[in-house]
Amino acid sequence: MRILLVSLGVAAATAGCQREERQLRVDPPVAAALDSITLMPNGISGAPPEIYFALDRPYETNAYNLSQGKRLYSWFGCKGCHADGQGGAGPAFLDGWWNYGPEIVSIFASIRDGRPHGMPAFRDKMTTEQIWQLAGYVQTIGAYSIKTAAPGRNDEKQTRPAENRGPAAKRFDEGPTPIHLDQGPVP
Amino acid sequence: MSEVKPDTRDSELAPPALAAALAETWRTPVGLWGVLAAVDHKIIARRYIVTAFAFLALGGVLALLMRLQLAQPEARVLSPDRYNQIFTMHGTNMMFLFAVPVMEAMGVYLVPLMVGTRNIAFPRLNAFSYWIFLAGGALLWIAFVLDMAPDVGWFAYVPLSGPQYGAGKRADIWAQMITFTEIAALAVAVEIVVTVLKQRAPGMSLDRIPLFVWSMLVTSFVVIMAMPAIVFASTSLILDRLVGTHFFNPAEGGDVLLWQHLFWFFGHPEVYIIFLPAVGMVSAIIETFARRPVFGYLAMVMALIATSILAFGLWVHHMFVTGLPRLGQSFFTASSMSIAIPAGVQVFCWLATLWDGAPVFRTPLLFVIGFIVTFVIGGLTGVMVASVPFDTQVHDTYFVVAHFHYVLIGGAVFPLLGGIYYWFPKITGRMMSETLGKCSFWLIFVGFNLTFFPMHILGLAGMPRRIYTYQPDMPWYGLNMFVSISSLVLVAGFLVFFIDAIRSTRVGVSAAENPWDAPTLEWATASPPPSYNFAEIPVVNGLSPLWDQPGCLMVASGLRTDRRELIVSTVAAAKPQVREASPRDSIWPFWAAVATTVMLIGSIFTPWAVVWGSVPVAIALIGWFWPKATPEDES
Amino acid sequence: MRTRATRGVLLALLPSSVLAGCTGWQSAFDAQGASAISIKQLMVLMVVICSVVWALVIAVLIRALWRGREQVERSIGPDPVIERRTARVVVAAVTATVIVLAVFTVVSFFTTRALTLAGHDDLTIKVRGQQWWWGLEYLGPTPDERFETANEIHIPVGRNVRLQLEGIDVIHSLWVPGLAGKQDLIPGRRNELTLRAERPGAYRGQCSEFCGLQHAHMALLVIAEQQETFDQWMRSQRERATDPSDAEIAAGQQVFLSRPCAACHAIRGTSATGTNGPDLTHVGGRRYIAAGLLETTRGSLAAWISDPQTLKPGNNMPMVALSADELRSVSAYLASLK
Amino acid sequence: MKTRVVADFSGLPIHGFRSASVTWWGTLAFMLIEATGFALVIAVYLYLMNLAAIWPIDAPKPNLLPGTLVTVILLVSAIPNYLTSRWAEREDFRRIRIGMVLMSVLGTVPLAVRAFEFPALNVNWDSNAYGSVVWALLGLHTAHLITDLVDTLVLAALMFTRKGDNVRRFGDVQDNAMYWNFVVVTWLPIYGCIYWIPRL
Repeated sequence: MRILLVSLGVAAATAGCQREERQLRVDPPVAAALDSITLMPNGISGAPPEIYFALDRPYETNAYNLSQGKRLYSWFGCKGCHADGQGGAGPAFLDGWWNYGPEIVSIFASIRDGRPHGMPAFRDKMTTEQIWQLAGYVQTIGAYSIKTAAPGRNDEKQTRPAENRGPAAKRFDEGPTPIHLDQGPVP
Repeated sequence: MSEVKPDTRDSELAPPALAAALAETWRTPVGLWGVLAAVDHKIIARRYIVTAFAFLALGGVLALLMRLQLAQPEARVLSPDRYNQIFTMHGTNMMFLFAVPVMEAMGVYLVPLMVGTRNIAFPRLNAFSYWIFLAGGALLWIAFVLDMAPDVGWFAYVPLSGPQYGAGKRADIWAQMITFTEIAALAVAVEIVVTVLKQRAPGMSLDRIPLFVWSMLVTSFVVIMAMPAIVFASTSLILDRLVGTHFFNPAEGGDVLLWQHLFWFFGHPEVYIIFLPAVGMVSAIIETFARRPVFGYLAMVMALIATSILAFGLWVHHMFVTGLPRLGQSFFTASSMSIAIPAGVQVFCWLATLWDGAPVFRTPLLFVIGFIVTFVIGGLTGVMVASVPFDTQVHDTYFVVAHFHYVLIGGAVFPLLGGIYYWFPKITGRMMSETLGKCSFWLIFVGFNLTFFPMHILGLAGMPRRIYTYQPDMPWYGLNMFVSISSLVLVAGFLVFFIDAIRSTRVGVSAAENPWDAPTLEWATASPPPSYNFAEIPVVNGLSPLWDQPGCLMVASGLRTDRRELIVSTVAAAKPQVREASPRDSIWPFWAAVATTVMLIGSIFTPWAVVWGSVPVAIALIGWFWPKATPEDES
Repeated sequence: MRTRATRGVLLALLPSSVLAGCTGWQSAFDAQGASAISIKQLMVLMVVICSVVWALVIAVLIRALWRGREQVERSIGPDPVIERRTARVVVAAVTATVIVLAVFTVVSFFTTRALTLAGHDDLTIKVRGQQWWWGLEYLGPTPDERFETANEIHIPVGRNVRLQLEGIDVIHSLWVPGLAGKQDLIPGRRNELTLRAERPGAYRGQCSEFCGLQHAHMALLVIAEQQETFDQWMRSQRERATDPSDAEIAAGQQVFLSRPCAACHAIRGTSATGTNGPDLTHVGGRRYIAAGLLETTRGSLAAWISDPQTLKPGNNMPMVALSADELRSVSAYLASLK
Repeated sequence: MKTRVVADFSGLPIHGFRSASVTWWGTLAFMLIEATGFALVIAVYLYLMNLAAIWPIDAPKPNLLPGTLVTVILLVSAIPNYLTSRWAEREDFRRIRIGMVLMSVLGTVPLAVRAFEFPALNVNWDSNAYGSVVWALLGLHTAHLITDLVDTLVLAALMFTRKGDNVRRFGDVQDNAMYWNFVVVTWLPIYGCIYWIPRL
């Protein structure tokens, strides 16, 4: 009984710590290591570097990183093409349809290196840490299940329910052209 | 135990037999069951007091950590993130987990004794209140240990605490912790109001109620009127964060200042919720140690009531720099200044009491003298910040930090410590040490003033509040170092107090019924009081019953001993109406608290927790109120 | 023992630090602005009267405690004659309290009225408080006379300057104690504050509403200068950034424009047009960088760029991986932007 | 301490109604708490309305039918509620049973209609601040409806057990009736706020 309680406590502690911890500074070697992802040859899916798992996937589960990602989403003009996830010139995220797969590493690669059909590369505009934060947030927009760490609504005009009320796909009105086939991968 | 004969009257039994019969009827079971099911107001209040002092100690550790960080410019003892959590925790902990609960707990312990009844009204609600309070405190501190404590200040201003800028569950934990402590406080307020209005000893008409009881009554009404504001505010904050309502979103018709209005509509009366019970303690202590009734009883009561009414008319003075219309600000300047009048009335009456009295310099009185010296400073700086132009220069600076510590430590903690020294023999049956008491008083008094007085100057020198550090080129270094070192003196004083209190529970000199020759009813029973408080219900025909007939207590007989019986009397004249039953111990308040805790914590994560969580709450409440076949249910 | 010795030293130091506090460059008692001066007068009045009141109360308290010392017996019932006399004294004291409070209320009301600096506004500046720096936009009569800067407000001496206060993210509060009382910058609301410096000088201010991780490092500087100097400053601020004068600076510009810097900062006259961070067109001419954190030197610029999260943890400037050469040249470039 | 017996209370009753009952005062205190809560939310409603350029914000006016229906049912229920309370005072056990069953029905019906009130607001809680505050008002009152209904149902069930015929239960019935009156009375300003202020 006591062992159960202790292990429960420890589990809660570790889960809580990582979800709420604010890692304000990433050491340059760690940042460099985070940059070396491996991607499948077709650009869809791949594997993040070992250190990403060693850090316990901070950009998917940590509330602070996700909210920083949300800040970057509007700071770096993502809304111009993707709106609040509804899409526009660029594909939507809310429909849960990922042209390059739902893994964070694909999203990271899309932001860092750009993609055909108009997605620019942000390699020279953002740091690796920022790209990871943004990728984590973008993944949250189209998440299939609710993340406890997902951000709430912004203090602005609301165009859709906030990320923490996901999963987004359920709440998204796909409209007349649900999937932009022309924005997909190059065959 | 032998079978108790039904309908046994106290008049049929000789004193030892009467005591045995009452002890059997009113006893709290032993063991874990007894701990969880206890409803005796003294047991609950003792738990409440000990828990609140534990939170005081924890909050003090936080304060020390902050002083360590601020002792030097650009120190790196704490990260800004940890510092923000710590100052938020310090404020929240001291206000919601120490000051309000400890004052109410003193009321829970003393009010039934002072009005001459056998248990508080709604004793099971009282038990529930303690468990909920404990759960709220645990929630906050466990979150702190997990590095997810709130970091948005004890005032949690939106938008910083809102959905966009308050990442994670930190602000939700703060908001829900508020709900826990407010439920606990509201429950106690209801108990105290009903106890004072309906359970007073026969003959204790309104003009014979001890001043401490008056202060608890008035405080409880302030709690009832003020706390709903913060419950609604914190709930709407969680709603904004969790389900996307727009109460505080200006882009969708909400308003940022709405939060501040709601918060301070509660937040300012909150100060008086802490201060008024302390005022009552001061009156009780002065009366006993000046050895005469407090001068101007009616004026004192009127001052208490006036304070409680004015307390609701000055919340805007926390918002003088938010750009509200000037006319409104002038009104709030006038109302904020005017609350100094009832405060002045009370101070003058205490001075008059001491002037015409024959003071005995024991530790409780020392703390009260320390209270007058420091509280007057806090009150006068309060008058200063009530002025709009003055406030624009000192608002959110260390001047205000100094001001409210003078009011809250000087105005509330000093009387509380005096009160602990004063009532400790009643609560534990043993005296605290006079030597250690004087030692702790002087350390606390000197340490407090050395710590907090310089903060006035720091504020005027431009040091804002809530900064985790400052730069070396600011001229604040010397004073900050001085303050940090002085705080060690203050801590030493509290350590002596804690050592004295813990030591005295075991080795203190045994206390008689009335060791201080005090005039009020709590001293008319054994120290510590038996579970039934009074073997026979006292009858009162004066303001100072133990002074009016020294050595002899007038009582009434005719109550049953086989069931928990007490007297319900009329509101104004306290004429006896009913021999009402008081509920027995029950495990259900504990289960109800557990169920409520699960529901409230769950609702931080999903709104559906309110739906599924309310089912166990309902079951627990039905179990609580479902009649059991006990003598108390007879009619 | 050591603590006690330190305390002794500190006690001796106390008066001097008190004086230092009152003459600091962020002190409400070092008032050089019209509002701050009239508030200071009010403060002095109230502090003096309140000190007298406190002294009187304490004197009565000491006397009360002293005279009761000899009495041994508890007074059974208070003497009605003495009670009546005491009542008269208490009523008199309460009346005096009411009078003092009324005086305070009236004086405070008239000071508030005087703070409304009357008449025309010579200059309007939009101040945008954001985590954790101050964005400034000088509004001229025509659009091309507008310009952006950050964290350092220049104003002409003896003229009323109107600050339009906007909270961009959370609530901040603008407080320059030497010139005026504070005023909040609240999202969704518009506040104004009028400054008028009576004497030239540099007045430090600081955010005084808790605004998150770096609330402690959100300072600004108000520089009041004579009209001619001010006009000259205005003219130079409207200019685009100077072109690189040597190879190292040119290389620095190249680094700035090709690395993430340009995504958040603007330098007028270059392709850098980011608006997430402060406008850096004339950053080399400002006294401080990072909202009052460090004095502007090439070295401090380099230190700041190389590790902003150690100097100001949690701020929104990311740590960009630069080589030593890149760091050297980019700091040279920024320092050259006078 | 010596004691001197100066009064004998053996003749006092062991249960009191209304103001002689502690529970009655407790109910009153809780009603004061909740009334303060209602008043505050109404104040918030008026505050937000005062700030908005047009009211309701970006939404059609709420439909009157379900809300008015609830109002009528609640007002009608006040009559059997009063009667039940009277029967409880007269300790008329048979009629109390009838009254409690009636009140259980009359508590359930408005709750059922209430389910149609939320869509009739024509705005979602997350649309804008107007939506948030009307949902809060309606939600808060619904919580009170549910609480009192559960209380009524439990009491009604108690009336059909062997513990029902007890003066203490009759006191509980009275307190429950008083609380139902409170739920009815507080609904009126909320009804006016939600449905009629936007039509002014």
